[in-house]
Amino acid sequence: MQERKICQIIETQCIGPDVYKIVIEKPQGWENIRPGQFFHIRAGEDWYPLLRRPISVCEIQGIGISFVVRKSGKGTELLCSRKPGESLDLLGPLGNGFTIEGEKVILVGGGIGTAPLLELCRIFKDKDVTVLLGFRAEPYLVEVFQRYSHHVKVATEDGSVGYKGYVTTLLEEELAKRSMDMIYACGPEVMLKEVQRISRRYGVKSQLAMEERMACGVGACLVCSCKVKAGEGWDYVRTCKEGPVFSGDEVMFDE
Amino acid sequence: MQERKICQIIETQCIGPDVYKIVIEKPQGWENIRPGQFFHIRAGEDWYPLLRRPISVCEIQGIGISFVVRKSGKGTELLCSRKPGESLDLLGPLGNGFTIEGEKVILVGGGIGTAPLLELCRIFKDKDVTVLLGFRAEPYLVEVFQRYSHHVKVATEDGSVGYKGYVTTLLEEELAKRSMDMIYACGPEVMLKEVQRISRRYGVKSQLAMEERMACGVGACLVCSCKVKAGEGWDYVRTCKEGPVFSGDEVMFDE
Amino acid sequence: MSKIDMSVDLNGLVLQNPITVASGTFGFGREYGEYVDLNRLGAIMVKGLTLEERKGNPTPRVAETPMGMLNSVGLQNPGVEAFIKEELPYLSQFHTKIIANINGNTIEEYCRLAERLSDTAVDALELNISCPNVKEGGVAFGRDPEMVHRVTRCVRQSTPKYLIVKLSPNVRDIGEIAVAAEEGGADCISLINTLIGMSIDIERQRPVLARGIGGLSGPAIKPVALRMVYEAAKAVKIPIIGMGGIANDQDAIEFLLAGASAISVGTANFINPYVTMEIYDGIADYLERKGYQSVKDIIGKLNFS
Amino acid sequence: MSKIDMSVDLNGLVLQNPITVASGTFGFGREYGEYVDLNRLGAIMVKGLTLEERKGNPTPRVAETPMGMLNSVGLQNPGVEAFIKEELPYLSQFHTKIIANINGNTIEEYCRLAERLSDTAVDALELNISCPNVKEGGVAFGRDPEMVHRVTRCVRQSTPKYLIVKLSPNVRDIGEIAVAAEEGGADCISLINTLIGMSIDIERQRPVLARGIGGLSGPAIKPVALRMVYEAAKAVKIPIIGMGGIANDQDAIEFLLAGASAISVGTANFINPYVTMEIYDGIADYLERKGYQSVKDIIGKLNFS
Ligand SMILES: Cc1cc2nc3c(=O)[nH]c(=O)nc-3n(C[C@H](O)[C@H](O)[C@H](O)COP(=O)(O)OP(=O)(O)OC[C@H]3O[C@@H](n4cnc5c(N)ncnc54)[C@H](O)[C@@H]3O)c2cc1C
Ligand SMILES: Cc1cc2nc3c(=O)[nH]c(=O)nc-3n(C[C@H](O)[C@H](O)[C@H](O)COP(=O)(O)OP(=O)(O)OC[C@H]3O[C@@H](n4cnc5c(N)ncnc54)[C@H](O)[C@@H]3O)c2cc1C
Ligand SMILES: Cc1cc2nc3c(=O)[nH]c(=O)nc-3n(C[C@H](O)[C@H](O)[C@H](O)COP(=O)(O)O)c2cc1C
Ligand SMILES: Cc1cc2nc3c(=O)[nH]c(=O)nc-3n(C[C@H](O)[C@H](O)[C@H](O)COP(=O)(O)O)c2cc1C
Ligand code: FES
Ligand code: FES
Repeated sequence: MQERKICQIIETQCIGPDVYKIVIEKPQGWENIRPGQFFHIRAGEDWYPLLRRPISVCEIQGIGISFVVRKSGKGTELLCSRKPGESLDLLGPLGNGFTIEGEKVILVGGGIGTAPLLELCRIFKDKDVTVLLGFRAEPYLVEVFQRYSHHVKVATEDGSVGYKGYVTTLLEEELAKRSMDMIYACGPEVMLKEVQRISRRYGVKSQLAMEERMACGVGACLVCSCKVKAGEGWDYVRTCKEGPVFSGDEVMFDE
Repeated sequence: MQERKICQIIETQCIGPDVYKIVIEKPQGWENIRPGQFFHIRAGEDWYPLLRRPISVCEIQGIGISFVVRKSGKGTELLCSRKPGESLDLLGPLGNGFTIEGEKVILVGGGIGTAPLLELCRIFKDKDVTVLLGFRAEPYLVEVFQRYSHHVKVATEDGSVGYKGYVTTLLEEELAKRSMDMIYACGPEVMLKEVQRISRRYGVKSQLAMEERMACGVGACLVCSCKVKAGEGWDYVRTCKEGPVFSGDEVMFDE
Repeated sequence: MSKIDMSVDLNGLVLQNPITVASGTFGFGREYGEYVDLNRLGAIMVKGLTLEERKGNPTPRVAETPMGMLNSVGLQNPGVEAFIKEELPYLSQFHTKIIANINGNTIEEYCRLAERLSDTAVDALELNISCPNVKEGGVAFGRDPEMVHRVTRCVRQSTPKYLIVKLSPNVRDIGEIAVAAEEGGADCISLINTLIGMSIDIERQRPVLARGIGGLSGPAIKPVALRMVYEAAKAVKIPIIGMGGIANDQDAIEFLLAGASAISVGTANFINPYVTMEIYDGIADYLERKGYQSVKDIIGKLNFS
Repeated sequence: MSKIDMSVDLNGLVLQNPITVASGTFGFGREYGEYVDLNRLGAIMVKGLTLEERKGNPTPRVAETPMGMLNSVGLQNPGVEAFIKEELPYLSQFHTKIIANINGNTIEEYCRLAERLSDTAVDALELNISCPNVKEGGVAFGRDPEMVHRVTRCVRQSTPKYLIVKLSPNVRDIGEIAVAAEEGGADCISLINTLIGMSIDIERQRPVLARGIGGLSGPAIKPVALRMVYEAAKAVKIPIIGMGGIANDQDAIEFLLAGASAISVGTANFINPYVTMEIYDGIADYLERKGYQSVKDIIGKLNFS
């Protein structure tokens, strides 16, 4: 059930360069949150900044829901500065989330886009799950993924940890080695586009978690359109409602 | 020297109904603050709410400057919720402050307008200082005034403490008893108007601390005009610069 | 609280309460129907409709600004036929008025839309002559009094439905435009639509919105909207639906005092989906506290001496 | 940082840097002179002047709005003679340009003001045809292209001084007005003046401002101001001074990219008296980081594909 709830922050912790983990107390009524879904969060306690910020669920633990947020502007900075004991205004869970499908799956995350894959990884922990995580420099969340998967590989652009280069190169290597049932990906648009290309090339299905600027988050305002294939042509669908997870087949990236 | 400084809050305490005392660490450079002067304070840490709020100096203690603030809207609510350890952005000290003059003086404060008289009372503590404090209901700051004056009288509109009625009636009673060198007054406009009338009637000089909505606080924007006598006619002067303390002779209240 | 009469009569269109939701901010009601009981709203202005389906503008379509937002949706909508077939039956379940917001590129298109909706369940039409997000002329209609008069008159002749004309704030003199709509035969005026604004990404040295400019809404525009509602109310005799930045009961009461007979909530829904209900309660409390029997008692009751 | 050229040439009026302060928000310089080194500003637009002293409007003259403020000062000023005698000598000490903002009720008054200031030390005149706070006609001048053309031409003929025309945003088409000023002989255009707004005290059921309406300024109006600067810059060839809600270096850079050759800071001074210096440093940092040699390199450099 989607709802607006005021929840207590129980933990805020810096876990990487400008990256914070925020844990809130899970209130009653939010029992069926799926990975890939997001909450639309008020950054401050007042109406400024005005719009809510969409933040994906990172992990659902007994009494808490955790988010991992990267400071990238006024809203996320404020969010990351909120303290345990304060309350947070959340709307959600929103969007469709990932469809759990396949026995042999591969998770591809780029930067802050690694966070929304964690809960997914936990769900697949007893199956064959490979995790590829890409960062510009200093990685984060890696050890947590390692709890749920024995096959976690890291790529960094500066080569400081793991493979030096893009995470999509690792993906291509993996798929060249063995086939997979599903690729789950979340990260910057260039990465998702490359994942789409690779998934087509290797004929592996994919689910991509897309990002788009949002206002309402619930499907009413139509600002968050994502271009998808529709019959012969294309259509705009709502990232917040029909997405944010789309089948890699249907998403049409701009040239 | 007027300056913008970021100061540390060292204490916030509720001292009356919706009334808070906020103490900040007094930084270097603010050595000559006079009672009746005010600081122009940013309520929050960001630009919202936009304008600064003018708040009078209440007391200057060794290492601290204290303010007493009544919650009366968004800005003062935010201000009163600020916590020790947080920093406060202050511009000041601004305005002219009270002129210290006379051997036998009487201080008349109404509501939150009592606060700006405290430092003044301290300065007069070794002289003949009478303090009249008026409140709607529950009084505050009374014991602090009693530290500096043996003649503190309280009036409340509901009669819960002290004289039941207006503080200006007490003023009239005092002046009927004995003459004074100066009346210092701060409070709501109706009170100040009455103080002006009484001071004229008894031929006692007065200094009134006026309130007007402000933007810049430094004399540049001209929104804070106060009507004062000028020759045969009148003039608008700046409450923030020529005031907020005006001679009771010159202020012209609207009918 | 229950004794207060919250209904308003917009000269023929009776709303059970003065709280409506602004076109384009509430979809076709379904989404927010999960949060609020749609039966408790005075009216729902549905997403702007055009004759044919419109895909709208490329993304990004939204930018945040200080206490406001820019949008450049560009009237994405499934077209009037799809609305009638797929959305109207859902909306008709509720005893809340349904107001169809119609958008044309030509006077003829406006008239055809009005005709098409004439024998449907919609309770009123809102003529949007002020959308800043379509290139073909939406703006031009709304900025010139003569054009406003013409399009209103033509639509008036095309439909017996209650007719609201929605005004653009991007004009020289809102009173003049309001009069033009009144004289053209409008039953009611709604205002304001968004102001036109822009935002630039200094790193990429490009506008934040793909389309460059967009419509500014939200609390930031409230003072302008309130002033325009006040001016329009002085200029015309027909009722006014006021909007622009309304985010709480106090804002809504300001608009009623300024002369609006009803108000619309737009952007604030995005931040607080329950805001309309909170506004309802807040207005009722205010009326009770001030000793009024009916919300009608405060409409246009601004003292201005 | 020191290697970057911050000067701008407004077609004859050379400013040592593009940061100026908006008329009416900086008095005659004295007050903020205690906070910032006035020698470091590009120009100071002084408080609006009239022929005779004006006392201005009754109080309250200010209301806070969401990320904005309304003012209704009403051009309180000591009159042009007192300005020349008592304020100009102080301002002339600094090697910062002094721009006199002039305000008339009639074309003739504008011309007389311009003449009077012609052989003084002011570096330029800013013709304010857009003050929303005088009843007698200030607004009417600024909203009609023909009137803008006429008043500009007459003032042009009355003075050899560099002439800036300050535009009102309360118009239908800012481009049209900008062209009228250019064709009238303006050397430069400045915009925007305040939007007209209103705020109501619901307890007293009265406007917050004694005068009812006032001019809206501050961050809230930035998107509208930026859009108008962009449109004006496309419409005319003369340089533009952009303003409206600029509160930091990023805002200032947006205006430069949109086509302003200089910017003015108004309301933001009230919140942060050091803001102009912070904007200076921020622009310099940006230019350095992006590898520019001169601030001129980013003026109008918005990509819009
Ligand atoms: C479905 C979804 C899930 C997301 N999950 C996460 C997450 O788990 N952790 C995380 O750190 N970030 C996540 N993001 C991105 C996050 O929403 C943005 O970083 C954030 O909104 C930026 O706000 P800001 O105020 O810091 O930046 P500003 O640039 O100041 O924001 C200005 C406006 O643009 C919007 N905006 C800016 N960047 C983005 C962006 N990348 N995506 C969407 N809107 C943006 C903001 O919401 C705001 O309305 C997610 C985005 C989406 C769409
Ligand atoms: C020189 C001076 C000294 C003051 N000293 C004190 C003090 O020591 N303690 C204290 O509690 N209050 C003091 N005040 C009043 C205090 O400034 C206001 O209560 C406060 O600004 C209200 O802000 P708000 O956001 O809570 O109210 P809102 O009503 O939300 O404020 C809206 C706007 O109106 C202005 N405003 C509202 N009420 C007043 C008012 N009474 N005076 C001036 N501006 C107002 C605000 O500054 C703001 O710009 C003083 C005022 C002045 C002029
Ligand atoms: C995302 C969005 C879409 C809008 N679409 C329409 C529309 O289709 N038709 C219309 O008349 N107004 C449209 N508007 C304008 C609103 O109905 C309203 O007039 C405006 O947003 C001001 O109100 P607000 O500040 O409460 O949002 C839209 C506004 C927003 C924010
Ligand atoms: C208190 C105040 C007084 C103003 N007085 C004048 C004036 O005398 N002449 C003028 O041309 N503009 C005047 N303005 C408008 C400003 O110069 C500027 O155009 C406007 O405030 C927008 O900029 P801002 O948002 O940075 O303040 C005034 C603005 C304010 C806030
Ligand atoms: S954000 Fe409003 S429809 Fe998606
Ligand atoms: S507040 Fe600006 S002059 Fe007094």
